[in-house]
Amino acid sequence: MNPVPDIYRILPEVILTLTGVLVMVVDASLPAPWPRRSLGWVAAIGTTLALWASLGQLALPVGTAFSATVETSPFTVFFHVLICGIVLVAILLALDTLPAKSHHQGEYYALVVFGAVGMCLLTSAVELLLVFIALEISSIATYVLAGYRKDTGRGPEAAIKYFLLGSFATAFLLYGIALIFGATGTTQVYEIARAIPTAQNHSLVLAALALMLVGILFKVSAAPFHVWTPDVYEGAPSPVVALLSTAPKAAAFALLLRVVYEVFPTLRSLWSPLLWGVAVLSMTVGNLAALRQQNVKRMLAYSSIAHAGYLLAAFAGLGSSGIAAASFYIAAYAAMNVGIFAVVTLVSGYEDELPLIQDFRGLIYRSPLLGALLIFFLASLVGIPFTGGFFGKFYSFTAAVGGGAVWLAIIGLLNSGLAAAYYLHLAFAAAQRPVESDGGAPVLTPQVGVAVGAALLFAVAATLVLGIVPGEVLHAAEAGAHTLQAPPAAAVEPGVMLTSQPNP
Amino acid sequence: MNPTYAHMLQQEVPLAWYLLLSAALFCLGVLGFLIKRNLITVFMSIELMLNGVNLSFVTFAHQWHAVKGQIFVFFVMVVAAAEAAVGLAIIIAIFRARATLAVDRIDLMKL
Amino acid sequence: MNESILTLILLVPLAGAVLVALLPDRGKLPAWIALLTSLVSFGLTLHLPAHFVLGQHGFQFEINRPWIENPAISYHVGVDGLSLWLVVLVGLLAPVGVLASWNAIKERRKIFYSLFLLQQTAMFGVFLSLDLMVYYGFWELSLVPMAILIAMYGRRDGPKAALKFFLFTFIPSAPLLVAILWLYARTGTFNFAELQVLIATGSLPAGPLCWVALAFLFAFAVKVPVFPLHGWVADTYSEAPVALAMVVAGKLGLYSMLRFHVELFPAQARAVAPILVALAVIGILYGACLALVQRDFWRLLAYAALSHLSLITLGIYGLTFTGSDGAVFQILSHGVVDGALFLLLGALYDRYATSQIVSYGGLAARVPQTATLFVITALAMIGLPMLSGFVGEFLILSSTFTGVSRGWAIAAALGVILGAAYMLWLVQRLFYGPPSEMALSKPGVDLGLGAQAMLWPLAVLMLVMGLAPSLWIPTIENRVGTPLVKELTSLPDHVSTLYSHLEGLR
Amino acid sequence: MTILEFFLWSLLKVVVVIVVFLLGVAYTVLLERKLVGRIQNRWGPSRVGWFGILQPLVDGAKSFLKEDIIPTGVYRPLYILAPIIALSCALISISVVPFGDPGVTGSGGFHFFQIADVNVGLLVILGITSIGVYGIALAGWSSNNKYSLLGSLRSSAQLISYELALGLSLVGVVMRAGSLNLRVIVESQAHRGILSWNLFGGLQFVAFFIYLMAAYAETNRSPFDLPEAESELTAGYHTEYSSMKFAMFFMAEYGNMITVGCVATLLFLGGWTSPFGDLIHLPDFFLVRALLPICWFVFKVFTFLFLYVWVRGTLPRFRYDQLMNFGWRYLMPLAILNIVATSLWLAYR
Amino acid sequence: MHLILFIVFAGLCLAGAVNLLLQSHPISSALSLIVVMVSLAVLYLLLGAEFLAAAQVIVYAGAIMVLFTFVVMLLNAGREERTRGSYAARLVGFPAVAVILGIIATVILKAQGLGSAGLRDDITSTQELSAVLFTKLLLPFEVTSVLILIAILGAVALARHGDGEGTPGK
Repeated sequence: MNPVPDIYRILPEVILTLTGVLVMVVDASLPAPWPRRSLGWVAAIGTTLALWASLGQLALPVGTAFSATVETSPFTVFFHVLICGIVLVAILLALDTLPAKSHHQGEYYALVVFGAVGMCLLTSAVELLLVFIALEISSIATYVLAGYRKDTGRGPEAAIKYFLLGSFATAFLLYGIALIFGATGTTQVYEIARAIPTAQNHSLVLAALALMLVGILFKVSAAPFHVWTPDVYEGAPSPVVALLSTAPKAAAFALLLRVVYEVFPTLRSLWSPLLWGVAVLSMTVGNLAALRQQNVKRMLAYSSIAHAGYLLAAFAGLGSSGIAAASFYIAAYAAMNVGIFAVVTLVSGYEDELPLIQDFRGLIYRSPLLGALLIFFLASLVGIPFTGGFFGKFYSFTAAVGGGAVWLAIIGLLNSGLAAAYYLHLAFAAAQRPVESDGGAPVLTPQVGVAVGAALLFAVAATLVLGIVPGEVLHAAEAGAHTLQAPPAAAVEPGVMLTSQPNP
Repeated sequence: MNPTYAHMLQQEVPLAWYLLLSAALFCLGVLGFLIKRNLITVFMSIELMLNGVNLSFVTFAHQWHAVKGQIFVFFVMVVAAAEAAVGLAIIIAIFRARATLAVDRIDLMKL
Repeated sequence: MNESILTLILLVPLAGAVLVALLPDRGKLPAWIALLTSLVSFGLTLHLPAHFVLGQHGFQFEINRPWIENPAISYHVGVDGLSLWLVVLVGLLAPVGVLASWNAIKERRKIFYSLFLLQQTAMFGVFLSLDLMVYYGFWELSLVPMAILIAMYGRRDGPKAALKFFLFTFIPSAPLLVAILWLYARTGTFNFAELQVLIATGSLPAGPLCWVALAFLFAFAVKVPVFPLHGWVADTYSEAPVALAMVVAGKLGLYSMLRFHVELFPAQARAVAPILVALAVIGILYGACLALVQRDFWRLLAYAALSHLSLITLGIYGLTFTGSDGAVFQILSHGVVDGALFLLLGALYDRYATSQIVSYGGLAARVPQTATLFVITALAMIGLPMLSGFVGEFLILSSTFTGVSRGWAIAAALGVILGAAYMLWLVQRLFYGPPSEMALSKPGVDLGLGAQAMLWPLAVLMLVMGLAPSLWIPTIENRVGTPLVKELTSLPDHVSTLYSHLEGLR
Repeated sequence: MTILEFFLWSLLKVVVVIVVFLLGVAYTVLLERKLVGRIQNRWGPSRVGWFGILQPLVDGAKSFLKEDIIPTGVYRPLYILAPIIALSCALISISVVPFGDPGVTGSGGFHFFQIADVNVGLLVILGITSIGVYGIALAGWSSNNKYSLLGSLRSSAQLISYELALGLSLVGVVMRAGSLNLRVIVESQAHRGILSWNLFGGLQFVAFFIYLMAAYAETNRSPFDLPEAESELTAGYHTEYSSMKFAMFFMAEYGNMITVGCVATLLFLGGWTSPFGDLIHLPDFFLVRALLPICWFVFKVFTFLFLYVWVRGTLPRFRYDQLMNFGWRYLMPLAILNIVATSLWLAYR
Repeated sequence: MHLILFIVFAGLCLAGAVNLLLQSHPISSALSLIVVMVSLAVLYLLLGAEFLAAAQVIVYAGAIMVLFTFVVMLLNAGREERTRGSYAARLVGFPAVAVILGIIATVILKAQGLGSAGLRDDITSTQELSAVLFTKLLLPFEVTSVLILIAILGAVALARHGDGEGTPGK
């Protein structure tokens, strides 16, 4: 029997849910004209508690709960902490950047927190049913958030594109799950993994793998399943993009890791070249497209596609090195991407008043702090040493080289050289002396409030820590990788198995 | 059941047929997603895909005598309902902002 | 002290950078802090030659601490004769650079000095690190402050030049990283010394190793730059703030070639040496010719640098013992001379706000100090005996003549003569002849006290280096790679004669 | 019993039930007109036949013989389809209702008093009712008339909203019976007569109240008859309909009322069982065993219909926002509370 | 019997699905989809999934599709226009879909031991279903509440008018 009460294994999710409900209820019961901003602090505190609770889960023995539907292991804790961290930063960011007069703030925070529930669960679910529901929770939350600027026309447009393509992808994932269920008779991850080698219909398993990969790759916006990304990033409000370009992606990557390394480890020869191709395609397409963007958010959207490519390179790594590298990369990517979108939010404004690269001209003269931060995060995205981005790429490509994919590493690094071009285009635009005669257009000087300051501080600190002393985080990622590799033997009591042999 | 008319009920249908039907529905859904030009019908195509998948689940549940498959379908329905609520809300928001539902007119953001 | 001195050298400018970044941007405060920091770090670098043990093989002041467990990156730093004086040179140029920007940088001083000090750290890091990953880290890091500052303070189109500079040097470092990773995947270490032994003992497959060496070389060659890869130089030199340009010029790439190509992959280096020698000679001539026809003195300086750096490359890839001695010495000399030139031209540019040579003329009477110093520096650069440029050039040319090929040596010497031509012509056009309109219209303000305080010592240094190279040469020879290089070529007689002559100068 | 016999018997059942059901519909209309007349202190129909007893037949003949107008500009296929959907849904849902004691069976376990005994009978009724929405929605939309459209929009929204409360109100009953089978649900309240009815003994009066409210709304009946509020929308979704098509909507509405009454009877009022339960032992004649339950059932249903009419004659109409608020803010939470309370109670017992 | 029912309803299903694609009016498409869904419910019944069949009708046909038609009516969406984009999509779409279908069909036809379904198969009772649902799959069930909550919240947030807008629509 499991000595750990089941509830401990989902404690962070429970805390987040309660926070969300609290925010929602308070929001509904406050009279309309009252400001909702303080609800953001409630959400932030709740997220912090959840983060703390996930850290506390490290003390639990690795194992599953709720009839082997959810797992706690260093792997899940790693992603829980990551996601909670991202969400915390996103909330702090929103606190200062959401329009003050908005009556939607309460809903916003509730959605963010509820979305976090889904993302967290997604990383710890070991039952595909739960995976599916968690994925939907996080997706629906982000669909809505993406369309939060309703009055511009772009907001709903982003939302509908995200929504339709996201649901489309979900259908593929679901079909994959159906087929794997058909091949093995179960949807529990460990049971599937055990059943696959002896599965009667191997071709069903292959089809299932392909379909599930399509679904997940859509979610992580890897080429050729990336078409939604630029439009969504452009149309969604920047604070939301900070969230949705990182947290759901992190969760989806966790799912991808789980699927390929835990469900289909025996089919490595199949998915590895597939992901190789997707990785190369993603980075190349992402970078080439980003080169010609004038809109900062679109550019960063393509850059995030490219980063998905670099990240996928880690999947060429053998065994736990690949998992650890991928996990680490996600953390590094999240830190810098949240950071850069925080800066973009402040500079461009919630309504995207200054969306173009040329609008960023002379930023460092207008606001030295923001300019410097922008350049710092861009440097990290480029992969300059002593920033998180460097070690992310480093581990990813080390894993790839270790797994024998030298060409992948070379293509990847050349790509990151190419990527430097557009990142630096923006960075140097920001560093450039501003044009004196601006035609009298009022240039906003962004104010950095306490909450945003904290958010930026977190992002900078995380990026630097990951770049200078990545040891600890890498340790955590490796510990997670090891637990992901070895499925607990007694995940399910054999007596309770509800599946039986197929019809003769 | 009365044995006298039981023989008429003997004829069985191979499950593969159900699966083929499900695949066909799924693919028609994909096709619809690609060729339909109205946001609502595109969304309907997705629902069609989900329905195709559901049929697969039920069929496999029958094959394995595993209730899980059916429960999965149940959850898919719930999720589809939730998606429909949100999706249609988004569509209404789009319509308010742009006064059109034509996919090709939803093009504020293009290269 | 000896254990932690290298760490201190690395940390002081970094701490200065952080301090500048944190304190408010008020008046000259950042500049003062930067000056103080750079002086302190210069002082610290002087500790190295003072306590360097001659004749002791291997690295000194070495620290090797594990940093990251997997992959096994360790904080491994140390100096030998090769890097010792380069570190001092960087230390020396730092306060000079700060002073050079004292008045030139008028806005956003905080960012400027902070990045300047960061650049300082990165350069120290490159010269000191003996772990390939740490080295790579500093190597890449050294790009960033430079690029940003070019973008911020570029004279005309900063961002474009910065982008060019960055991409030219960043993209080649991609294969470099892959090569490093490949080495690590094969050997499990990033440690320079261990890798050197492993490669020398032939425990790695030769075929891929050849590619790895090429990847290393490619990255360095762009940074130096070697002839066909010099596209970024002219723009960078004409856009970069004076302080940055003088600090950076060429040193990193040349050092890396010596340390991480010739010393690490001797066999592979020997294989490609002929090509590089050829490219170097072409570079010398090409640079000199282009320098002759430039109208903008920054660009002239850039092509002159190309020519000189190619000469040093020639010295390195001659793969003779003397040649590499000369190369190292020439790096030092070029650092000082180029620095001084940048300062002087920067001063002119500050006064007259143009870099068109045509606009100048007849300034000697108006700014006598500047003219004098410029002439001294130009002569040092040309390689006039008794000045610093001579020793290195002579060592390189003679070793090439004897050890490599007479034809190449003669061609290279031709380049040196061309060098004299464009430098002297530049002096003539700037300072002599009839005064130009501009020279007449603007008040001739000569060098300030600060500038003099910088330049005279540099001039003296040029003289000392020319007169007593033996102060430096023994230390330079005391380098890790020496025995390996020695095996490649035995010293020809007359070179050793010259050598003893130089010894005698001591 | 051969398969052929089975089909024939089933067909017979279907025909009989439909005929009776339609007659029931017709006389419900009459009942309503008479009752409302009385409530408003007038006679109601009284000319055709004795006390107007033939009035429904005449009405039927009239609508059958009137000219069937299809206005220009309607979306024809749907315009024609809509009343068919509405009526067939109303008719189909009666098929799973057990209206007599199913203990009385023919050979081979053939049920006489229920067309189909489905395990999830309750869900079937709910499902078919929910399909019925299309009839109204499509009618309004295809008519190409603003009043119709508004009426049908209102109606659809109302139906969707109250379906939730309706479904939730039934959960308590289902929990008590432990089955979705209507027969089983009735049998679970058979033994102690009125005391074991869900309404009283089962302590489901709150659920019954919710069900009642939701049922009124579901059938678009007063006080929730906004979709056809004459004063605002002419006649709502069937403004453009005439003659037989109109009659079909009419029949569908009253059919739904009867179905709703049947469900209420089955779920809350003990179905065909006698209110005295086992207290009174009846003579064990076949006829008594077969017919008396049917009588009880019909009596209960008509009681329920009486309530309908009574409410219609008494209460004023809601405003639309009040309607929505009532459904979402009061009935829904109340239904959920009821579920919680019932489950607690069941767990406690 | 089973065979006949299967053929009839599978045919209806396919016809509905194809009609969904062919119809240019959203409401006709919606009705076709309803046909598909109801036929699917019958197929579920044939496969012994009684509860699901009912749920399919109630949830899909009765709730989701009502919502769809409701929105179509509300927005009065007209016929869709055929545009260049759609032809391009067809050009890519048809082959791609054919490939997917081909692959899946091959996989299914190659699969062994799939068995068959007849009228005499067991019907999964609601009890069995709920026994698993509330024990083994309790957590997913509970988590669904968050899903629904978020859907409600999202729909409300989206459907409400924006902050700046005092007047509905534009």
